[in-house]
Amino acid sequence: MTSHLLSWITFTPLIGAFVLLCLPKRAHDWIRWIALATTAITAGLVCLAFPLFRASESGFQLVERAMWIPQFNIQYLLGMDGISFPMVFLTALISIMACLGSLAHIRVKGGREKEYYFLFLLLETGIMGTFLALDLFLFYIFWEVVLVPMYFLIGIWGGPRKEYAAIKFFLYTLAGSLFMLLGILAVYFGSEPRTFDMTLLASMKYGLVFQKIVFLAFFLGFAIKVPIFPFHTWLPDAHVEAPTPISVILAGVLLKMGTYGFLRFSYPLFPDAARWFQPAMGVLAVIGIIYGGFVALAQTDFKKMVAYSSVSHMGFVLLGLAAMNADGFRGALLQMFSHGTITGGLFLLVGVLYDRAHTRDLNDFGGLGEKMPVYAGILIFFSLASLGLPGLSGFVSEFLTLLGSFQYSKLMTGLAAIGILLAATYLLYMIQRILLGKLNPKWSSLPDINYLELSTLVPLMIFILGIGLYPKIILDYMIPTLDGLLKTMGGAV
Amino acid sequence: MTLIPVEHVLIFSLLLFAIGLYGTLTRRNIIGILISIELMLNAANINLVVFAKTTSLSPETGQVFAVFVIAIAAVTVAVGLAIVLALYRSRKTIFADEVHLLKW
Amino acid sequence: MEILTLAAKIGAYALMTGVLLFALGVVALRNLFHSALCLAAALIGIAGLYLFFRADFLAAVQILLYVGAVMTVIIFAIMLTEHLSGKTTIQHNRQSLPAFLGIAALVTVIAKVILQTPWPVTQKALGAHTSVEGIGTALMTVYVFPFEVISVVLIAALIGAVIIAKRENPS
Amino acid sequence: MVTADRIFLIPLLPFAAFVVNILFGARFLKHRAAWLSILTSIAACVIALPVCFEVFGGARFANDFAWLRINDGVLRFGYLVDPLSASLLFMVVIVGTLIQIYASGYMQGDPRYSRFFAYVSLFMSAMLTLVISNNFILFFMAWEIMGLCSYLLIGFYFQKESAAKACFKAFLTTRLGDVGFLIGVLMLFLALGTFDFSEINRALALGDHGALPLSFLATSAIFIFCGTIGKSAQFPLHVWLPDAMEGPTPVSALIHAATMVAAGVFLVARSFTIFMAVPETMPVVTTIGCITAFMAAFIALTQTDIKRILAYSTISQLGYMVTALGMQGLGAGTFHLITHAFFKALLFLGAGSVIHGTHVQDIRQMGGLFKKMPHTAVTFIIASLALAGVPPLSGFWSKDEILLTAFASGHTLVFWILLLTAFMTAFYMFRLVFITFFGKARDPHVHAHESPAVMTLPLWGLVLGAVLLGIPGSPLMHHWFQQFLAHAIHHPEYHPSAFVMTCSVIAAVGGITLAGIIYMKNTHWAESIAKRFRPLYRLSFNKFYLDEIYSKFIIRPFTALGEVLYRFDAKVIDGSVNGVGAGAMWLGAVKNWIDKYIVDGLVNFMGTLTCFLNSIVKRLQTGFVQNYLLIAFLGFLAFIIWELKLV
Repeated sequence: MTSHLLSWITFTPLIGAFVLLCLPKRAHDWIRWIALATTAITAGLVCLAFPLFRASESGFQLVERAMWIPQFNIQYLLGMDGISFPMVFLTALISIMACLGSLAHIRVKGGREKEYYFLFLLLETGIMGTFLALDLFLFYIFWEVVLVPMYFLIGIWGGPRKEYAAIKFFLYTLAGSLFMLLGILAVYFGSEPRTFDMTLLASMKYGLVFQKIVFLAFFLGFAIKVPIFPFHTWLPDAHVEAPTPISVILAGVLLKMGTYGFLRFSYPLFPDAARWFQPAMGVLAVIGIIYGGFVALAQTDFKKMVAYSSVSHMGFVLLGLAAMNADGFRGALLQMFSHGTITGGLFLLVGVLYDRAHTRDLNDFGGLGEKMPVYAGILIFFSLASLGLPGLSGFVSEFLTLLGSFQYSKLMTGLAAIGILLAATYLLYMIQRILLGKLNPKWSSLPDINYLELSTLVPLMIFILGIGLYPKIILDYMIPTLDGLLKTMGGAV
Repeated sequence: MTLIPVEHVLIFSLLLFAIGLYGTLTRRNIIGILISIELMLNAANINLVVFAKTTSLSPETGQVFAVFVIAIAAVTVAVGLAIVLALYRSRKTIFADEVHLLKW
Repeated sequence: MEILTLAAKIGAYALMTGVLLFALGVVALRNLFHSALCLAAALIGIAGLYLFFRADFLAAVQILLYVGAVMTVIIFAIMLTEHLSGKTTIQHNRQSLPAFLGIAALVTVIAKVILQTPWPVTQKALGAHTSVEGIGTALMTVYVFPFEVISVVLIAALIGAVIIAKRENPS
Repeated sequence: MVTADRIFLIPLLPFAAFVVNILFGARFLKHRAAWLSILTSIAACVIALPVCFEVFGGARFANDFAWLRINDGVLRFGYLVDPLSASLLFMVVIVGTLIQIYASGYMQGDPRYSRFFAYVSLFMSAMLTLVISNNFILFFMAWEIMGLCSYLLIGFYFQKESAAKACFKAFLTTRLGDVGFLIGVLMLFLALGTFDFSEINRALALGDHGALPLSFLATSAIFIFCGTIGKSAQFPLHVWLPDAMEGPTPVSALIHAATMVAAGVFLVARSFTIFMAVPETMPVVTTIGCITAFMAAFIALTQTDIKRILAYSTISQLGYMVTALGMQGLGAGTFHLITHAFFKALLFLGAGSVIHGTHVQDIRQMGGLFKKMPHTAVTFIIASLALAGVPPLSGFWSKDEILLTAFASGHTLVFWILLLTAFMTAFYMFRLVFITFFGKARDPHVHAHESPAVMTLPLWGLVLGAVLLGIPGSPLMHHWFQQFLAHAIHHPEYHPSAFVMTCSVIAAVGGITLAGIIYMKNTHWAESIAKRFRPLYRLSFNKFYLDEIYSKFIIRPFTALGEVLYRFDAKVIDGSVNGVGAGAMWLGAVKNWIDKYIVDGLVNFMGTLTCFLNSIVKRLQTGFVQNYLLIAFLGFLAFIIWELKLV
């Protein structure tokens, strides 16, 4: 099992999905438990990677290589390094939490659990594959595999405007990935000998013009996924309409695929173009941070507010990437992880409230801190983590990002700091409207958070707190790889 | 030991087949059709046995295939009759020309 | 010897003629029950022919399987649907004539082919003995795969027949 | 190392109390929660006080561990107990413990009793961490967590709309300063390549300003000072502190008088070498401090809420300290910080006792409480005297040091402003004292009673500090405290001046006397003065209209921008996306027409043709099995005949 660990990690959810297909539709309990067990087993497999993964090395490890389509030199090539390991771990973690969240939520939504969990597990396979594939062609396939279950998960189990949101999400991302496909083909035909192998492609040199064009093509694909400022409008719709666990996956993991793409492909393949586009990326990042913050401030819909806060926070990731120095990269990767856990938790909390009150209108609440003290505590915890309170993981990543970007551009960092302030504003404003003040008598009978919901949140809290108090544990896994990447880009570590 | 010419046997089996085919094509009763099919199968069996002896193959080959055909014949009858019964139960008829739901 | 041979020859031709007559009976008789009986007779005749060809095992199988099992089933089915096989109803459809013409053409053509073909075999070969052991060996070695497939088909047909013929639940 | 490592326990013990209380407090501990917090706090005292005395004797403790890799270096977290942090540590553990004991009585019967002590323990933990932290990042982390505790405790009675608004305002306002602080720290890192206090001090002492120009360092210092402006409620970000009085009174005493707000001053003291390295930043600090000190004292003159008066007094005194630091008076500023913590905490606790006894906060409803609440009244008056600067109480010595610094360093204007402020301080404090404790009871519904011993004993404990703590910094001990601090960082020292002392005493006694005359003898004078100086009165009463100005010119445009951008997002950006969609739909419609009439026409024709042919061929489909069989047979026959070339 350990010799093909990455394949097992990638395809265990798929096996689970097919096991689900063989079950009768009515066996709800079996379906739920098998889905949960599958995500748990996948997470267990990811944990198996810890002793095998040598954190101090920068190259790809646990590589699996097999020829797939020899005519085009397409390989089945999986590998893990300090960039993908945290992401894979995050995926496993968030998947379990989302699956646990689904246990209560999808039952409420009424049925079709078999299809739901099947698509859910398929989605997990797609994401895992995206994070582990080192062959561009394989990467593209996994990238698209993610799209399809997501479309159905939003379109079938979503809110009132689910069809619109699902189609918008699908078309947006598909448009982006088409550009990416063009880029991939360009790289393929530009390589000698022709290959999709990322490890070989990274060592090739391309002309600057070629680099710029292909970088732009990749950029569109990734930027839509992140999402970066002008391409972000699918996000609020998709997040708001998607069922809670799917919003969690969307915000927690899916967005990271975009920024992961930058780190994995755009930067090592086109270092010169990356440097050329550096100011543009920085500007877009800062716009995203401030713009997302302001728009989040104007929201009255809880979920939409969290969605826009994602735009703002992912802006920090981009800012760290744009800084192109050691601290920036570390901050960006750590921010990817911590945003995954924090925003995932926030969406779960939105779901908890929505399941009880059936509304998400912030102005409709008030004084819930009295009725739901545990919920209030957890909501405050996640909000504080999101606004970057020191001692929680969001601070460390934002601090490192700012430290990195400050070495690149003082102005941009200063503007991004406004984003921190905005985050505090909209999050506290949200807390004030939901938890504080007089209790709206309409909600006087809301029950507090239950143990199932608590079980989805507590592990996330442990990670947020753990990383916030002692970030070295996770950063030690990331740093060698990121430094290696920086070296290949020709920068000083 | 026997000394009848192969041609004669073949002509015999041809006639048997023809009779079976006529029955298959003309009998209205589905059981009748099935019976006629049995005739045709037997004609084929005779040919298998005879041909096996006239070629360089080992003579067992023909008989083995004949056994297979018999087995398939049993299958045909079993399933066919089951269909007949089901048909009879649902439509109260076993005449092939009265069952024409798929007509234009 | 000569006489014996002649007798055997005559017997063989008589058997063939008989089989053909019974076969005609199968096709032509109005009463389905009678035609089933005719079929049984024809099958027994064919079994006799197998003996004549020195295919003893096949003859035995013919008798056991066809006459014993298949015929029983057919007669059961006939009895279950008896009132439809009465004498009053027309037992042949309207395409007798084209069928007859086509078949006649077929017979002509094939017979011509048969008679024109130079059969390479000595007449002796027809009488060559085949052992049951040989058949068994062939079934279990060379033809073991078709043999197994046949058994699977048989099982499937058995289950299928049961399910098709089963009375629907009144649910 | 053994002595060193127990220092880690100082902040960790209260943190443990926080964890236990927040997880199990409500369900298992209930009223015992207070004991847990108090015990850990006392334990921290027991560990910290010997350490402090060792430091007072000349020792110095430091220890650290790697926390994070930044750039190519390592950020190490740990503690640094030097003279500056030892003095703060001394103050925090004592004041903190006394206030917690008081709070266990004050909060009696509150449904969220354990939650309260959990928060307080977390605060203690953060404050202790901040005091002994050895670098700016750990400092900032503790700083922010204190901000969080402040937020949670201000909003402790969150059912009250005003409390909910106040905690929001407090957090955001301080956060504004914190962002500046963070930027300043980042700039500092860029200039000097380290966050560590000792390393920064060492580098700057050697005159090493890093690779970047000095102005960069100066900007960084100003940004760091933003943190002070936010946290220590300096002008123009002081508006949150009066609102913060919505929290329970012990919280106001602990966080918003003695410790957290003083942390801002501590920040300036901590980064004093930076300010010394770029002296051109000093006037900024002095100006801000001076404006704050005067303005807050002026506002305090007319307030009627007992806690708000004290809050403005706190702001004013913090301004004092900042002014002192701005004039390079590290010793003076820190000295006042320590003494102020004791008597201001005492004042707040006294006010809390009054509120506890009367259940009102408006001083106009009080009166004649001296007889009903003797312990409270006596301690409160002692503290007021200390604040007013009456010798030989601690406030006199520390305030005198600041005035001396201003006078001797040549900041004459500052000196007079501070003196005026001192006069106003004495006046408004005794206005409060006279109205509250003397005269007749004004409101018949108020039935005052003395607070229980668990509340009055800490008051007396603090009185000790308020009376005695002035000695170590006074000329009586030859400014031992200032010289002790000066060990660490060089700063100018001045000889005591009789003129300054006289002025100070006159201002204090004058203020008290005037208050006595107006509020004891001729109460109607207050009215007529207010009428005479109407604009000034209203300016003071309405707090210089700053809240209104902020609301109109900052908050509203801010939220409006949010709205506008949201509409922009929905209409323009999303609109353009939908526009592309609509365009595609229109193209689709055009194509649809072509399809319908041209392509479809062809297709329909084909269809008709097929139907016609079909009507002929379909006759074959008889639905009659044997028919098909016959046809198949005939076809086969034809095939054979053709194949055998018989035709």
